[in-house]
Amino acid sequence: MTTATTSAKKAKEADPDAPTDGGDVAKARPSLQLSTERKLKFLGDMMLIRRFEERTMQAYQQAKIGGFCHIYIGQEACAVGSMGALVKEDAIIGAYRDHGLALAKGMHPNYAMAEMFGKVTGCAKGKGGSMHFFDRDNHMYGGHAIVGGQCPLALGIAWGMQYQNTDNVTLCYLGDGALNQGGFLEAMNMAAIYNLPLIFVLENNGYSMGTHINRGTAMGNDLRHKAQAFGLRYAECDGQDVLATYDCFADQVAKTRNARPINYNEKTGKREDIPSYSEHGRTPGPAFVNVNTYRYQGHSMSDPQKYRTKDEVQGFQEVDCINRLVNTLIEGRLATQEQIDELDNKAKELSRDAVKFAESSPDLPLDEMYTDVYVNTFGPYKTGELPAIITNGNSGE
Amino acid sequence: MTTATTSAKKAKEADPDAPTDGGDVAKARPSLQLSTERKLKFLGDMMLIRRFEERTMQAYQQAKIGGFCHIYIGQEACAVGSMGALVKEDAIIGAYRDHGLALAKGMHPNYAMAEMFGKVTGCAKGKGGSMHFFDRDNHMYGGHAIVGGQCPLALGIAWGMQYQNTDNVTLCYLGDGALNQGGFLEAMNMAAIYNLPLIFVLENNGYSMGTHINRGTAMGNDLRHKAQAFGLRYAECDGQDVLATYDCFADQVAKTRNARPINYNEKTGKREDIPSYSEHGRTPGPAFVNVNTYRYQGHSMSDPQKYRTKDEVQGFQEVDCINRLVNTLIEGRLATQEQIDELDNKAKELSRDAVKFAESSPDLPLDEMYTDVYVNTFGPYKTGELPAIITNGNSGE
Amino acid sequence: MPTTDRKIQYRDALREAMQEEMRTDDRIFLMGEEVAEYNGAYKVSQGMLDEFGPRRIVDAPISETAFAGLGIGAAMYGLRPIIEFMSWSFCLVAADQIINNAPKMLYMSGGHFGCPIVFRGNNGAGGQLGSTHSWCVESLFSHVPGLKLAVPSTPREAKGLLKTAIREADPVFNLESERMLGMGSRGDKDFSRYLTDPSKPHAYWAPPTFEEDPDFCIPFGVANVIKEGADCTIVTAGRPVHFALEAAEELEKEGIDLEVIDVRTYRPLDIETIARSVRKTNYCVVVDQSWPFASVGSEVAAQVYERCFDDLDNTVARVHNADVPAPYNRALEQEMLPHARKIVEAVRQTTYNA
Amino acid sequence: MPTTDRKIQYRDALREAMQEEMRTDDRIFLMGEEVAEYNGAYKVSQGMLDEFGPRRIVDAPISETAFAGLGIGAAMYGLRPIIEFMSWSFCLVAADQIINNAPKMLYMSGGHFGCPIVFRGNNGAGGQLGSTHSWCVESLFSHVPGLKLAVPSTPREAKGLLKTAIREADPVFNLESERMLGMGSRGDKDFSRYLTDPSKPHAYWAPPTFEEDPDFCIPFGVANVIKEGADCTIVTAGRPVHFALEAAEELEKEGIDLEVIDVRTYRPLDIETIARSVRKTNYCVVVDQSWPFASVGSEVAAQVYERCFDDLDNTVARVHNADVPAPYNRALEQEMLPHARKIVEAVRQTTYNA
Ligand SMILES: Cc1ncc(C[n+]2csc(CCOP(=O)(O)OP(=O)(O)O)c2C)c(N)n1
Ligand SMILES: Cc1ncc(C[n+]2csc(CCOP(=O)(O)OP(=O)(O)O)c2C)c(N)n1
Ligand SMILES: [Mg+2]
Ligand SMILES: [Mg+2]
Repeated sequence: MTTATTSAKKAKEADPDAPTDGGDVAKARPSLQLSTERKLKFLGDMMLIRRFEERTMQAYQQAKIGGFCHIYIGQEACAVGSMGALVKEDAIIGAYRDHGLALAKGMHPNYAMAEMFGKVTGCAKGKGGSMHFFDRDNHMYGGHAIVGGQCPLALGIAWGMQYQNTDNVTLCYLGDGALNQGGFLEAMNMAAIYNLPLIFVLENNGYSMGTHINRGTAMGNDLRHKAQAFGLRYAECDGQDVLATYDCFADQVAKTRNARPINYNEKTGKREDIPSYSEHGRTPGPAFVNVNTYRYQGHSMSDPQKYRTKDEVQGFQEVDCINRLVNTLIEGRLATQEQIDELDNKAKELSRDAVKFAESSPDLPLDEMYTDVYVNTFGPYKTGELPAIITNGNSGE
Repeated sequence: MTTATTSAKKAKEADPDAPTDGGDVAKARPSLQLSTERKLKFLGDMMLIRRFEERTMQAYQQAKIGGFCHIYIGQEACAVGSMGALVKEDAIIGAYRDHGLALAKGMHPNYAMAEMFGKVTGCAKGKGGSMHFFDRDNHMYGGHAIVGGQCPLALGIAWGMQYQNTDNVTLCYLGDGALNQGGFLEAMNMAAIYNLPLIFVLENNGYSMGTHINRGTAMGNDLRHKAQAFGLRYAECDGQDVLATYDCFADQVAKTRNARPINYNEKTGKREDIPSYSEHGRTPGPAFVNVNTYRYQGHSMSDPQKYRTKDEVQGFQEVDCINRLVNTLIEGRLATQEQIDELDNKAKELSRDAVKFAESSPDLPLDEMYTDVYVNTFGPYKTGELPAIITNGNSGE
Repeated sequence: MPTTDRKIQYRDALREAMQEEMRTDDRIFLMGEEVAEYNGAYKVSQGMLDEFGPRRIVDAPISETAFAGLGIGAAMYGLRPIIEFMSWSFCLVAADQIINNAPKMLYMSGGHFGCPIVFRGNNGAGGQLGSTHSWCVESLFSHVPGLKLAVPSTPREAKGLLKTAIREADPVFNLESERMLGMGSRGDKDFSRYLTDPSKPHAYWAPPTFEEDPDFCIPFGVANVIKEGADCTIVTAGRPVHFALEAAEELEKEGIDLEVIDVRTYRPLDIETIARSVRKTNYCVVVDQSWPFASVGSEVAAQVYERCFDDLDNTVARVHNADVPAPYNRALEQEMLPHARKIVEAVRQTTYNA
Repeated sequence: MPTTDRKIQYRDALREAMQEEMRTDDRIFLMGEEVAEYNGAYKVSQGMLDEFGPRRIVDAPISETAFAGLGIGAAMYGLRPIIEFMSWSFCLVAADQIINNAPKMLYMSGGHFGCPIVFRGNNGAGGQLGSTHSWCVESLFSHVPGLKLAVPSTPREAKGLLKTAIREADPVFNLESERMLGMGSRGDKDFSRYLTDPSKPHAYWAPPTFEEDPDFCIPFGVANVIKEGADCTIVTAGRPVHFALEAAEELEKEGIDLEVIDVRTYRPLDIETIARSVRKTNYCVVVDQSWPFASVGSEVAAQVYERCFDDLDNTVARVHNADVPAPYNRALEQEMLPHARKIVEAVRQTTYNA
């Protein structure tokens, strides 16, 4: 796997359109234009995910959380950096490692924790659990637990955005294990032929459970070819550097927005020509972004991790995304240690409160068994109430 | 779509390993080494397919054949040229357009025609029909009617060949429509990671039903990238030139034979390293061969063909594979017109006889309904008799 | 409900349902293989590309997983997709999307995202297509909570049930029949004397036009007593409805008067109407075009026993597709189906007239 | 059959079956996600890579369609593949290969190619995995002719049925249970007093070793009367067998004596043994961990009615998984299952003891 530190360089070599240092500074590194406030927001968001996940592990060990539970620690910069380039109406969808995705998209941690506790105040009323977070108002279309299963769904969200003539984009997150699932590969092709406003975000942490990417994925060592096979734009970035990730996505999201049909002329409504494709993709059009990242914890809460060494894990922890941004801020004199501690304290507090909220929330009542099966009910089925996250406007209450 | 005449040139440009004209002649153009006898055999095989299919169409129009029926006319050189590079124990498997494949692999036309007539003497006793020809002794693993469905099966055949330490190869034929089916794409990856003795043979006739390849397939204009995405060797050839097709496959089959596991060391039985891949593929190892071809008839027997012009069809008929080989043989003074007429008459005779055989064969008896469901039977199920093609040793009786 | 004298084929009725709904609701689009430029592999969508343009009538590559999933995602987004499988036999490559995602999204998300989508296509054997191409999926899929499943039996039903499906807020599986696409508004045979008003067979077999009834939606979960009778209840749906009417004709000669019920939708199932009928006739034959084991036929039988245990004068007979993969050979394939002769024999046996 | 006093878990019994067969037949290989280097996501294949090496214990990428299909092709070629789905919930992406190809190959090819393959993996809910990960596939798949389907309920059954499956010439779906993998040779509770020889509970729950019986194959299609009783017949398989025994314990206190039948395989189904029991007890409760509609439960009920119509003193009661997608919440999920309390209530109602 490309180490995090070289991947940013690689990304630039790779993308012929990529801004060079000699060019327009703003275009080259959008992150240089970011206000300190935004950077601190990135830091706070990453810290929140980290602290939240620490609480999650604790609660899991106390058997307050059940099922499979996949921890996001180590990958925070991927969620925060990529979503930093979005507006609220842009959508995301992902796999089961979804806590960080939901929080980064704006879900109040209370609903996230309560969901894992199986409480009625959970984002999915306790019906979904750790792997199935949803947040309609923040355009978070779910965590999905069948590997690759979210990719076809992402097509549909992006399709809707294009169909309704909006300028929104969809980010579809997937793990490297999903690279070999037919649904993902079919979706790559379909994104290209309809030229959808869609970015496949590969959270490439190098392993699917115990399988190193190169053991399961041919050309895992050079993923550009997967994009080229389907005529999608390719980019890659150092997913342990939140600003580099942001830069990459600021660029790619801009190049994806307003992707319009190529299979017909929107004005005349007629197909005029048989389309052709380039291995460099199309702008505006869909993209495949390889985010090099790493998970510090095991695959799920029960993973002996014999497939990797402690050294390997430590190597990645040395370039930890949070530490790196802290250093950048301190060294650049953009923030004081106090400010940073305050952010971390805030993250800890929110996470602690989330546990309290979850603990003190009522359990999902048994008679919710037969709600939410059908909108138009019949027989034993009943209409369900909307989850608190919707009715209370994501206020954490 | 690449026209047939330019694709051979392209193929050479494409393959860095491809022999050049300046190199060893035999290696460069194995067809130059072919005896006249072999070339006449190619011609006779192509003629048999053509005449057989003419009879098939006739019988279909007379409602003696039912179901869907897909005619192979125009693609004869693909089957004959590619299988010309095989030995009998090498296996093939394909989609539903399988008449030409079965005949080229050596099935006696009687069993093929009888199958379509639903007779007990059919290769599958009339249980399979036009889309499901099987011939165990000739290592023909079936026509398969779910688009792309044969590709995972092909993995297993090649797997078996490798597992049993044979030096055989498997050819998996597929249409261009199958390029977008997840099962095919997954199989490409899996062929690469196990380094199987397998060639995916794309019978690229430019259309899946009414859909031009570029309307359904991103990068349909440059298919090399599909192979590169999975680290398979790529080659392409003019599928309306049987000798060029043979040359391509003689080369590719040789490079595929004896493909051995890369995920572990066969001698020590241990995994030693994490494998890596090259976009040029591996030798010996699996390949993806793009055979540019064309079908003269509609998709199936009921296709109004509004998606293409008569001119387009005629253009391809002008470089017809049978005429071209006839011209080569006559111009090179390798055969006389009489010899050629004789071959054609033989093909006509075999095809006419096949219809007679089919017509005079007994229908599949009703009590075969419950045979061949289970090998170890229970309840209503009974053990079936083997088909005549097996018991009579492909003798046409 | 207005009556009508129209002559209209099953395929045209399906098209009419889609057209009418698409004209009033821009959120609806139709996607599938060859639905647009080719005008439909079976001409169901003929002319729709011309009318609605390529934004709304969309050709898909042979990627059932991707386009079924696209539909589900689009439904979550707020659109109203109609996804055509050229045949339901081809949906198996997309099984995860259609039975793991579509029917469970509302539940799994705790109410965030519903999934108003229609999957439709040809269901059932009868065209000598062999075993992989001859699926009857009613039993496989009606097993799964969260979806609704309709099996229209005539042009009238085809239009009325599909319009309902398109307006539904829940995912609907619409199981059409290649063998019936060309069936006209009289059926293949003239069964008019069985109909409520035998002088107007079309009123029974043909749907009203948009002008006659713009909201001609046949509600789900309401079975149709297509022929009243005193002696034995036949419960079926889809193409076998016609087999049952043939059997009724045959048995009439022997003085046996069948009641034929078209359940229309297996999920929801209108067991009340069925039970009422069995309480009257005291005999029941279930006719199901799918395989016998763990099927809609076993379900209907089990529910009839449960509700009518004391009313039944004999066991419930079950007529199914033969429990074998579909053979290509024409005679075997025909024999495999739950055809009229099998129904006749089952009725005779059940009613002790054998 | 030799008896044994072994202590052995369900997961070890599965492994033992594979190991014994692999040692004597080189054509057998095991392929699946994480089966080799990781030693199995659930440790079923622990140590097998070490013993058999990477040629025969093979890690697959997350490409269920491709590796299920690979297995089928290899079976056609002449090998004896065991394909592990980490969970049967993940087999839906491979549905076309496993139900369209494997069970139909012999028929479609007119006898050219059989398909001796075992698909195996965890089946069933109970671990708070949510709706996409909690499939019980017995009803979906036993519908399809051409395959055989086993649902082992104890370590003994796990070994004996899997050995039979591996030696079978036909495709077998082996439905194991994550919730039972750690279950020992006594079960979670001590039901020994119900067993034929209560002094030797292990003889009942544990399989013999290879030395004791190298050919310990439990034949398909022979149901196991796991507890004899006079008052009411329970028909079930897999994990719910234990729910049924719990219910028996509970009802014993009320003087109701259950007969508990483990059908072992749904295809073939041993309806004779079931019918014989119902003719004795005159009451029947079917317990099925899948959804109710068009299920193995409805099939067993329908067949019991058909064969025992005059012997039944009441309708057949059916206890199923609740007809909803699986919720994550623990209490709801537990309530969803066909657990002992539901069985107890069903028996009381059915036998008029409510
Ligand atoms: C279709 C399917 N097959 C198998 C699984 C079991 N499974 C869950 S996660 C996982 C590994 C996925 O790894 P990756 O995509 O790299 O994501 P990561 O865990 O690294 O975030 C597997 C095999 C599944 N959920 N779905
Ligand atoms: C999974 C699946 N979807 C759809 C079909 C219907 N179908 C049969 S053939 C075909 C076109 C395939 O075209 P191509 O692969 O190019 O083969 P060709 O007919 O050109 O030989 C389609 C869509 C099918 N058989 N299987
Ligand atoms: Mg990963
Ligand atoms: Mg084609």
